[in-house]
Order: sequence, then C-alpha cells, then structure tokens
Amino acid sequence: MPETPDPQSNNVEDISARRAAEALIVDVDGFEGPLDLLLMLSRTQKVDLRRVSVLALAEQYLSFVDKAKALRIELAADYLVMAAWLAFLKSRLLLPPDPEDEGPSGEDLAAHLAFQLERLEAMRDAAARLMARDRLGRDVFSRGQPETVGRVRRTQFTASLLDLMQAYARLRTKDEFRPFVMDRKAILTMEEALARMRPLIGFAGDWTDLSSYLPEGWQVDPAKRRSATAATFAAVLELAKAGKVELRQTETFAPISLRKRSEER
Amino acid sequence: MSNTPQDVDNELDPSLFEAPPMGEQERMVEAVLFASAEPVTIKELTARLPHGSEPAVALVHLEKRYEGRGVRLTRIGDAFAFRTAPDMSFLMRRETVETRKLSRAAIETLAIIAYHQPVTRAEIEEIRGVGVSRGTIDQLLEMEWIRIGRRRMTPGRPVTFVVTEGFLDHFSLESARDLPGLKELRAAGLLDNRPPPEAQTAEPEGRSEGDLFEDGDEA
Amino acid sequence: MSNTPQDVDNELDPSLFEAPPMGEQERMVEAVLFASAEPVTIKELTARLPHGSEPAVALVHLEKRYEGRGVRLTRIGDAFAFRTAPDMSFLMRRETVETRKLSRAAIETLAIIAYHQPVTRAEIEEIRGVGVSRGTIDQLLEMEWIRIGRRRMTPGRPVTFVVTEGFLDHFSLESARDLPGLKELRAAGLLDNRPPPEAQTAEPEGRSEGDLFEDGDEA
Repeated sequence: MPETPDPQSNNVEDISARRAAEALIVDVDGFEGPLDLLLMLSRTQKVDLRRVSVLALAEQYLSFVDKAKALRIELAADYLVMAAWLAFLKSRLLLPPDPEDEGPSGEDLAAHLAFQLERLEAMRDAAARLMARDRLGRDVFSRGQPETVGRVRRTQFTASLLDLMQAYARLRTKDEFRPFVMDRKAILTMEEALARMRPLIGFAGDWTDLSSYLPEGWQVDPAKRRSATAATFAAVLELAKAGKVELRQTETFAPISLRKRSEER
Repeated sequence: MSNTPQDVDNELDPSLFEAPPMGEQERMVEAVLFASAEPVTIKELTARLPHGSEPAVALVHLEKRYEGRGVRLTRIGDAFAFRTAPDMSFLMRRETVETRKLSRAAIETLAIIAYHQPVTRAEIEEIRGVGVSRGTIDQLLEMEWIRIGRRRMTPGRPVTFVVTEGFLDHFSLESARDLPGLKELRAAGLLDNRPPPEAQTAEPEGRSEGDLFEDGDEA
Repeated sequence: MSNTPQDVDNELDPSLFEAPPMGEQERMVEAVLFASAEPVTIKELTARLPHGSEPAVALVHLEKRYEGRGVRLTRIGDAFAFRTAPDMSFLMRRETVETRKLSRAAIETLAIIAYHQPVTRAEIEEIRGVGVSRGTIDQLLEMEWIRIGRRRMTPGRPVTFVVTEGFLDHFSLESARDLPGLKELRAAGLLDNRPPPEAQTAEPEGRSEGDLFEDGDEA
C-alpha cells in the first residue's frame, strides 16, 4: 500500500503518485487479479467509486500494462484479457454510438464495471469488518473445562463431510494414483536424476546424447526407461536453467544432446 | 426464542410428572450450558431437561441474570452457549488460540459466502474478478466455517456454499442476518447478482433478494 | 485466602493506576475461571488481574453470587474452578459421549452409498474393489446413517442401501444430490492432494487410527 499523499502539496502528491505507480509495476504478484488492480488504480482518482471515470481508469490500466511490458514483466493472461476488453470499452466510450451495433452501449459496460468495483470494494470492507469482530478464541472464550460428570459412556462414531468426500475421491481416482503408489520401484525421481547428473556433467565437454546418461539397469525395461528418460531430461533442464549445461535438438523428435557450458569456471 | 417446547414431542405423554419450577429449570439450563464448550440447541435442551420443561423461557431468565457479568449467555443460530464478555479479552492471553492465518483470498471468499449466501463458486469468482484458488474453499470447509448448501436450479446445477453455525460462533453472530453492514449493502444494491450487460438475453436466474437468506429449509 | 496481592511483584511499580472497582474484579475472576482449562490459584489470579486487585476478596463475592445456582465456585486444593452443582449431575450423563472416527472401510462404504444410492452390496464391493464386511453395513445401519431401500429388480432381488435423514443432518446436507461431484471435488482441490499415507501399499505405521476400528474386511 502506498502512503496516502499529503493533499496540501502537489509536489509530494506527484512523488507519491509516481512511487505508487512504481510499486504497482514491481508488485504485480501482490494483486488478486485484474479487478483488484483496477480497484487499486481507481483509488488514485480519489472519488466515490460511483463517480469514478471509467475512461480514465481504462487508460491507467492500459498504461500499466504497457509499462509492465516495457519492463518485460510477464502478466498473467487474465490481465491481458482485461486490457483488451478495456481497450474495446475505451473505443466504445470515445466513438459516437453506431446505430447498427447490437451490443450494449459503452456507458452500460462502464456502469457495470463501476458496479463490479464498488461491489468488490464493499466485500473487502465487509471482510475487514468481519475479521475485526469479537472472535472466539481471541476476544471471547468458551468454557475451558467442559465437564463430563456422568458415568454413562456411549461411543458415537463420527466423520466429517470432508472425510466423506475425500474417501469418495480416493476411491474414484484409485487408478490415477496407482503409478505413484504401486509402481514406486520403476520410478526415477528428478532429484535422483539430478544428484546423478551433477557430478557427470563436468565430463561433458562435447555434445553427448542424453540417452547415454541413463543410469545402469534403467535402459531396457520400457517402463523404467521412460521414467529414467523423463527424470533425466527434467534434471538436465534444471541444469540448463542454472547455466551449467547447454542443450541441443536438431529437429523435432531428434535425440537431445548436451554439453558442459564453456563459460563455466 | 420462540420455540415453545411443549409441542415438540410430548403429545403422547400427558404430563404425568409436573415440570420442575422455573427457577430449577433455569439452574438446569445453566448447568448444561456451563458444562459444554459447544453451543447447545433448544431442541437438545428440551430433550435433556425433565419432561414439560420450557428451556426457551428459562433461557430468557438466564440471559437477564448474566447481563453485564464476566460471562454472558450468547445465542448462535438455534443454539446457546456461555462465552466470556469481550471486554475481558485482555485477561485471556493464556487461553488465546492461534488461529491459522487466513490468506486474503480466503478471507474475501468467506465474506462473499457470508453476505451472498447461498452462492456458487462461479459467483464468487465473478465478484472477486479472479479464480478461487484451489484449496481456499477446501480450507474454509475444513475449518467448518462454510458448508455445502442446496444446488442452484440453473444449468449445470452448481453447488452453493453457505456459512455454518461454527462461523456464527466464531464471529459472535446470532445469525447471518446480523452480519455487519448487511442492510446497508443490500440497500445499496451491492448484494444483487447483477449480470453483465452482454448477458442481456440470458435468463434472469430467478434469484430475488429473498433467496439470500432462506431459512425455510430446515425440512 | 490470605495472600495480599500487593506483596507479590509490584514493589517496582507503586500503584500508578487505581485497582478496578471490586465489581469489575469479580467479573474478571469470573471470566478467567470460566475460560481456564484448569483450576486457577489466587497467586495466578493476582498475576493476571490488573495491579492492585484483590482476587481473594473477589472470590468471596463470586462464591456468594453462585450460591444455589446450577454452577458453583469450588475450591480444589489451592485453586478455584467452576463446577456444575452436584444435584445437576443427572443432566450431565449425555455429555460423556465418546466420539470416534469411522473406520476407513465404513467411511468409504458410506461415501459409495451416498453417491450411488440406491446401491446394492455387490455394487459397493465392485467400486471399493474389496469385500464389505457385514459389520460395516451393520454399523452404518445402527448409526441410522443408512437404511435399506427398495429391492433391485434383478435376479436374486438384492436389497439396496440409501442414506437417511440422519445422515443428511449429520453432514449438514440438504439432500444427497447436493454432494459435490468429482469435477467439483477436483476444483475444490480435494482430488489433487497426493493420496493419503494409508493408501501407500499397506504399511503398518500408516494406519494408526483406522486400524483400531478395523472390521477385518480388508485383510
């Protein structure tokens, strides 16, 4: 949250607005989706949400997306979908209405967006008020020593809905889980492959076929070979990401080969 | 406190025994509620107290007796429990239980369920403008703050979510009607399920406001 | 009740603040005793109440206030606690219900009945991939979570099982149709969890609790 700017001084406001904009750019991860981001941007307009300028908001959002792109920040798809929609909305709001056009007017769309923002803000506010209530175990407390005086004991079996649903889920997906549970012996994990590859790559000065790195005893049985290939490939990707090796594949489905990265010291 | 216990299941058995005097009934309700950490329903009180007792009346007396004390009688849905007075919380550091910290997404999802119930997952997502992440609903179910309600009678018959008595108990609410700001939100139209303008042709979904807090479903 | 609280650890801090009025102290002691999981000593009360309080005096008032009530202030060694009045013990009997988790066999059988009702025993066995012992079905029948439904009009006319109102009540469901489907379970993150440790072959240590109530049908 950027600090609220001092209304007295334009200069301060300028700086903090800029800071807020920068914070936005850096902190895309902090947003719970495009609507949340729009709500945040709308606060810079400092008006009642019912009077928010959706046009200005659309422009702010679009410039945010541009800046993020310039900084090569990868935006999740839904942010881009929203950007496209806002660009469309902007054009609707700016151009005179086309009588041929069937769809809802720009004003209708803008009004709905304003409603969504207001509703989201209202729910935020409600959530905060809810969490601030007197809460059991924090503000109010139940009897610390419930009593059980009588000697009549009756066993009652119980289960929660979650138990029930999980039991059912477990049953219905038994087959999906099978490879994990039953066939453990034929699985090479990526960690194992990685542990194996790390000392080996020091020797890979020249391009070498990935398949030559499969561990002993894992090359013949198809199931084992498949698992070992997948794990080794994943391990090699990790190593490539860490800058330790280079990978090469001359065409689709061609063998993959690797070598130690030359700059590695 | 409107249930009169007489008409619950005693028709068969014309009072062979006198019900205990109200003062005694009050003591009994007091003892039962004191002995339990969980809220006790009027129905259960009726079943446990001697034949012919009127726990609902006893509860009114009891509530008055504990007014302003360090411990109070609180109502949670159809049930009652003793709880410490909120202004005593500063003494309770030792009893305070660390509640699992809820994510912002979980808190908002919970609020949306409470204020819009019964509400489908798609509606929650529509309000938040973002998918409900895996595990959020799961976590709220596990905490027993929400439960599955009736399916919505719309295409796909999606399940709905509603809040539980445990939720009411945790947040010191007598009923979901007492949620803070509920009336204002409703008056401002912010609890309406207003479809986006594109969907003008779509069906109006048959959800009036009255749908929000249906309680005729104890069937 | 002899300790005077002043001499405990307050020498450093000559009473800057007035002690709260006795009525308030009484409320505080009441709340602390109520919420505490164990009897509380005067020493501890002194440490927890605001500076200058006299819990020993407050306890005397409190004891008087609860005289003849359904709950009493009782002394246990050096400590104090609330206890239900001895003549109320007949009401406490139902409190001692011991709850145990259903065995895995039972919960799975129950889940299948809930999702597939009406369902025959042979069908249950087919879905579970393992025989269903009589004990499991009997247990669920006895709990009144399932009942016998209509006979299936197939050779042998096998009985079917369906879930009861009691089942719906326990799981806070409005109808069995409100149970979420597989897709919804997945969306809620319930299916993507790795299989529970019990599912990993039949390692003996993975089956602590379920084992206790095993009814021998998976052996």
